Amino acid sequence: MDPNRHEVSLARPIDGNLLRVCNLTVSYRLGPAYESTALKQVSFTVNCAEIVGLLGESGCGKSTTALALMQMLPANARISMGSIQLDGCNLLSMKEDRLRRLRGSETSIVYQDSETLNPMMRVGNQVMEVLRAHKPAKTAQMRDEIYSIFAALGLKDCDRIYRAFPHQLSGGQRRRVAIAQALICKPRLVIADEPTSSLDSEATTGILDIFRQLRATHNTAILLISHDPETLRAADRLLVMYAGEIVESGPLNEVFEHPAHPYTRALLQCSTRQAAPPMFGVNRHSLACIPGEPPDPCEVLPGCGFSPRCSNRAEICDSLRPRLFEISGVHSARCLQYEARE
Amino acid sequence: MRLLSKKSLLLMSLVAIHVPILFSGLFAPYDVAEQNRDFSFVPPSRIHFTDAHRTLHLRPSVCSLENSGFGQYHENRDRCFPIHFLIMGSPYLLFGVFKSNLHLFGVEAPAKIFLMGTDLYGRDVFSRFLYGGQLSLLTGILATALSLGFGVLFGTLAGYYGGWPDAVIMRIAELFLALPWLYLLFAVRAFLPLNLNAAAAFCLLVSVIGIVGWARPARLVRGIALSSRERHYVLAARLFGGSDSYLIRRHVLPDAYAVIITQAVLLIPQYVLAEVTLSFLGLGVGEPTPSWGNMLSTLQQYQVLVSYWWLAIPGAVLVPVFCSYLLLASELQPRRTAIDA
Amino acid sequence: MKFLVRRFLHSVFLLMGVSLLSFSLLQLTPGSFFDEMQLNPQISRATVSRLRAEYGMDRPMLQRYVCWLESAARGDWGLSFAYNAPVAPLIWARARNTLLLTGLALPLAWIIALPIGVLSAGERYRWIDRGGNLVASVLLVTPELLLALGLLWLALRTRWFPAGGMASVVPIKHGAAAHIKDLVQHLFAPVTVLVLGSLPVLLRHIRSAMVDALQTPYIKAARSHGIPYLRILFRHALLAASSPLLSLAGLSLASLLSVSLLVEVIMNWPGLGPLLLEAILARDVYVVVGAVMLSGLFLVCATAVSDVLLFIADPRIRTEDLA
Amino acid sequence: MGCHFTKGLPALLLSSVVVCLIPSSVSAQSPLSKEELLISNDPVGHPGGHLVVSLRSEPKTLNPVTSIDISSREVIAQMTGDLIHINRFSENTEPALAKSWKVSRDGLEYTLKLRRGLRFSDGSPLDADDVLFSFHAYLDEKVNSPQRDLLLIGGKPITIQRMDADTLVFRLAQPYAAAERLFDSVAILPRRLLEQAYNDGKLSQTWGLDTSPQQIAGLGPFRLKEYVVGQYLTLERNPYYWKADREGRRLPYLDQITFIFVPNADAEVIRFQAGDTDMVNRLSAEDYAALEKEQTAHSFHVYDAGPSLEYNFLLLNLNSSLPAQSEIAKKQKWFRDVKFRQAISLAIDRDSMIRLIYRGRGTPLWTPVTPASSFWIDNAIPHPPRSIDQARKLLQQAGFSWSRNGELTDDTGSPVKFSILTSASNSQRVQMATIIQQDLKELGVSAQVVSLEFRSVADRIFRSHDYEAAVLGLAGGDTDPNSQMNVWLSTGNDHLWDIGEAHPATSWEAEIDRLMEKQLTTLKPQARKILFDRVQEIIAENLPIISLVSPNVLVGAKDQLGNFRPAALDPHTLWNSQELFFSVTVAARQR
Repeated sequence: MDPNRHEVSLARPIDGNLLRVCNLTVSYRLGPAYESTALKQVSFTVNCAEIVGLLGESGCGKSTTALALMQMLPANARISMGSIQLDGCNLLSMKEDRLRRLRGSETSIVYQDSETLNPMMRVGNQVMEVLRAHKPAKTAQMRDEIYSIFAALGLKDCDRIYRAFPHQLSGGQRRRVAIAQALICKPRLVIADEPTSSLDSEATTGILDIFRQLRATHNTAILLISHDPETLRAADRLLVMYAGEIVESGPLNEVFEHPAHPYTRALLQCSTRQAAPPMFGVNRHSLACIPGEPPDPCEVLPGCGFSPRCSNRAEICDSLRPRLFEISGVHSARCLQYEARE
Repeated sequence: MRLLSKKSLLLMSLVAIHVPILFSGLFAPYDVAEQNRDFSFVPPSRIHFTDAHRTLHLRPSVCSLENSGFGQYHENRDRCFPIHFLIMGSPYLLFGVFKSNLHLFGVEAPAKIFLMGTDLYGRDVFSRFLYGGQLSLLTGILATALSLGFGVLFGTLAGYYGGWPDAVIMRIAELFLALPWLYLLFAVRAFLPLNLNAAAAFCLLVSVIGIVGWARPARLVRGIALSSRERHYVLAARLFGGSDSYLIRRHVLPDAYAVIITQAVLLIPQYVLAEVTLSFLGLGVGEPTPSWGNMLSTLQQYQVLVSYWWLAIPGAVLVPVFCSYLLLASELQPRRTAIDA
Repeated sequence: MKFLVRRFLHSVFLLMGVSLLSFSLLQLTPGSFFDEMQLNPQISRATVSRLRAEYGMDRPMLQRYVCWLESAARGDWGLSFAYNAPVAPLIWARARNTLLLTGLALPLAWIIALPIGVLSAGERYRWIDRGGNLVASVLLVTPELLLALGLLWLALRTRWFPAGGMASVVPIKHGAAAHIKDLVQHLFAPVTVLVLGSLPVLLRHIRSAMVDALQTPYIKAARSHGIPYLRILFRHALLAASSPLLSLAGLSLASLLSVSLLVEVIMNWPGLGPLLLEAILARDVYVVVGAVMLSGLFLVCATAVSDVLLFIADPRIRTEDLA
Repeated sequence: MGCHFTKGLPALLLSSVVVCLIPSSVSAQSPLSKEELLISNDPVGHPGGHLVVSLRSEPKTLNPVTSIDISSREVIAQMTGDLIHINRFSENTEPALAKSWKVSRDGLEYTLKLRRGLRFSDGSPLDADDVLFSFHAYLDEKVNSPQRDLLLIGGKPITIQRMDADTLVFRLAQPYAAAERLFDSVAILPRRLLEQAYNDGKLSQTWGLDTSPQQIAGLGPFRLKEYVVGQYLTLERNPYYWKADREGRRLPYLDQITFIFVPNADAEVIRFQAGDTDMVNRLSAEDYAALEKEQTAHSFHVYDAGPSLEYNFLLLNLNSSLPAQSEIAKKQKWFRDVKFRQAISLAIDRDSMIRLIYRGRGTPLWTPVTPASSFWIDNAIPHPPRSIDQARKLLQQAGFSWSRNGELTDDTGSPVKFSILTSASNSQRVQMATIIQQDLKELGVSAQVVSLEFRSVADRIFRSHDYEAAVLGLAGGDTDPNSQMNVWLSTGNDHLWDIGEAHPATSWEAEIDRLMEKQLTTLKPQARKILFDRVQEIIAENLPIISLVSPNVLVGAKDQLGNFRPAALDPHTLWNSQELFFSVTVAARQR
């Protein structure tokens, strides 16, 4: 990969860009002289009051993106290239203390993991801890604030929940408390990493509604990360990620209706097939609807990463790496089939 | 890259210590029991590269000692004896099997070389240190293996099955923790037949310490087994029909791995030191067989510690040896690297 | 309530076991208190056997045990052969001193070990971790005996603190303050040895418990919520690591008690240690059994306290039991 | 079944009653007759001062009737007086509470005259009834006093008759040489304080450590002041003590003695070096050497008081009670051969033991009698020097031979191997065993040192006889051979090499029995010495125990301590505590 070859940035300078990620490259050291590249020159932007969806199957680098944005990558990860700018400030050159003050107050994260609450502390206190770290006030005042956010998140019986320990709550309640932690300081950017995984559909819709509301009331920008296209219906714009690269980006409707990249197409097909009720007689077992497996992140292949699995693969695909090609002003895809068109 | 070199550095230093201990017959210049009663408490020999006329020689030499009153010696610089390498000396058995009389270094007859000085009887401390290491390390490892073996066995049984096995095992463990093992040792030592080979008697004794010591690791392992039993993946594996032995082998024990390693690392030096304590009470391995324990126990006589500093050299050597053990073990501990999805 | 009853029954079982085991171990150990008299050329065999009979040592062990159990239940722990006096006051007078020593050393060791252990878990592989690890390793392989003798040597050379004992012999100025100062000076050396002796094990366990706690998803989540670093370490992670540490606290008292036996002998501290050692060597059966029972009792109390703390600290256990 | 655990309680109640009685009874005393003080000839000192001494273990009791352990006896010795005393320095008897005594011509009757007007440390007077009471207590079978056996002569107790207020007659069942030495250390008890307890059968439980000072009274130079559990015990000057110096000042000079309990030898030396204690008893040779270097810098001095009564020896198991097929019995075949024992004795390097273990401060021995018994030792006993050649010759004569690799084998061809048992707590004896083991290697004998804790050793030697050889030490309390009767008589308790034999197993043992019995009833010292010399000859020849070495008495004391004269007999340092004093400057500073 030629590091000097800067790709055409999708993120055209628009005033009011809240987050701008440029050529972000992250690799993990797995052993001596053994590295795997998780993100390859990823670039995108998130504007104020925008919900951006990030779609991709597991292992494609979604969570790494989320962690990189929070500057919470594990110790063996290394950002070898690129920049992350929040409001024009580069997060990568920021001191740890300033980053800490940023986390939770300016940007916050909701994890996919269901065990993000300390089992030894009361739930209310854990939310209060976040508030105390960023906006300390009188305890009673903070408690009122927490009660109101609980109410806003649809948690009934706030008093009981406030005093409860995590193991006394249901999965949905726990998730809501985790979201309350993320939202309590009214951050400008919320990164939601699979916020609805392992929840039933009712809870899922509830939580997605909350995100929409949040955007409407507080102008909060949200980066919604999921492997499930259905979850991302709440988004305005969609980024599709495959093997550490953004392979397609564009407004939600356009991408859903006219997917440009063969991977997106396959992914959406799986999803619709899955969503289809069994009475259509379609085999619901076809979980592995995209044949093959994603490439080994430790190997550097000369061609397109998706080519081995691609249904309309050309010979050139194995030897040439595609760039992001603009399809329309806001829609672009990383596939060689558009090269001819250009 | 740095990690690798550090680990190999530690390994190299441990090898450097263990090779002479394993091949102590070759490395030790003298027999461990050989007494030189005219050379009691001789300080470490000075090694000279010059002779009395200040002429430089490539071959190092030691000078003969002359006794001037108790514990006072002076070197006779006119009588220097070169150090020979790979010299024939007193016979010994390598690994207890191969007969040999080859020594790595030594000096000719009237002179003696004492790298770490001599003890009360004029025995070479360096030779005793090497031979003593065989016994001490063996007993330390043996006792650790025993107590950990029992501890892990009973701990997992108690933690995994819960219920009455748990109750019974843990009550007995508490009993063992509460009891001072001192007089158990008195009882056992006093009952052993006197004609038992000294090293064998001591190994037996250490086995007793090891067996008595099972309670602490058992408690720790039980705690882990208890929580690991509740983990989702273990429950899932059980639902899939995993047998108990499979679950314990594949899930519970790997969970306890870190604790077991930590315990082993803590226990080995502790049991070697248990030998020191026993020797302090005079219940260690009998004279003239050397062990680090009975060599260090002379240090515990205050005046010896103050007057004959060289007897502390083996003790001082032990500290870095054990430290490198501990450091190596903490390097070996599984470092959970989070690789996200 | 059921919990308490069960605990109590455990303790009774434990103490019974301890006493029976110490009785039978002493029975197994050859020699008896009256053997030393035999070495005295002026005492005849008949006198010795009369004495044995007077103390009931000629009866079978089980009979003596039952008899002892009976009177122990009434609070009479038997008679010391050597002191010719009831065991209970004999032991209690010394146990107080041991408790003073360990009662001071235990919290002190924890106060020192906790921040270092927590910080070295937080700053893994940094200087504080490496430094702590090195110090712990060195202390771990240094026998308490050598530590004690080293301190005595220091006391002798510098005269900064007394070389053993519990109080000055030559009368000091009257007044509580002077006496307390004297006591503190004498406490310095033995407490230091005990603290240094128990530090490495505490450090290692605290560190490994904290490392485990710091790797849990909820601590990561707390960090990403921007909660200050030290607050995460000392509140969130420490709370999460509290259950293994509380069990360790109970265990650490047990090991401290056994180490203090040795330290008391070397440092000349008038506690249970010298008494027990002397009694074991002299086969003064009831003193041994009494002292072992008492240390068993301390242990029972310590584990009970740590269990109760565990019960209070861990909401998962607490709420389950209440529900 | 009878349980014996409640013994202590009634005794406590009883003694508190006695307390209430004291003040009235003291004030009711009639004026006493004139005191007959003993005038000491030693240099005059200065009054005052506080002496601090260390004790290796805590005293167990303050009761002179039941005490056995050394620490208790050392403390009690300061608090009590005896009728006739052995001067620890001259080793001769001297008048104490008895100002004189007469022996009847047949040696069966001792008439003692008490000093008049003496008082116990609580101020109450001493008379013949107290002496009578004391001896009854010691001799009472129910009290189980360890002193009782001492007072049995020919198996029968001494009888005592009170002639008048200060004359007593002691009658012996048979003649007993130097019977006046028996009175040493038999403490005279105050009848008034103890009679009630004695009548109740509680005498052995009285005067424990928890007794208050008012309830204890004695005739020693000091009396109890304070006992702090596990830490120290303080005695104060007895104002009624019955000795005075040449200037007529009543002794003792010191105001107080404090015994601090220091449980090990290292700590004892450290406390002495640190200046915490004024005196140190029983120094090891290493400690002596180390302190010797420091004595100019610090204000203390170390003393070598010459040979002690302790004798260390190698014991070979000659017990006749062992079953013939046992492993040990096979080895006894070698041990029973006198040539084998002589060869071993010849092979042992006693000089090295003295040099290495005692730093030259000891004496090699060929019989158990040490030079400390200057009168009794037989100087004609040969001292054969170490000779491996000689030893080999003897072994050859006894039918032993050497295998090709140098191992000694007996006539059946089995190699000569045995273990040497020692007590682990005595490092010097372990060292002796280690040296012997190496010495025997030169004879081709492979010996192995096994160190066990003391009671286990005692159990094997005295009860189970399950040992092959052992290094042991014994220390007589007195130079007189009578104190060693139990060792030499074949029926004795401490007839170590063959305990509990009904008849002497060998002719030479029979001869020792005869000689020892005879010297016991012989009254003339010179005649006794001739008999005892013969005993030493037999022992040196037959070597039932192979004597090794005897250490010197090594002690230390502060420079300012006056009249400090360490003695070979126990207690080495405090035997003349009443005359010890601090030079003026120190005494003044301590006040």
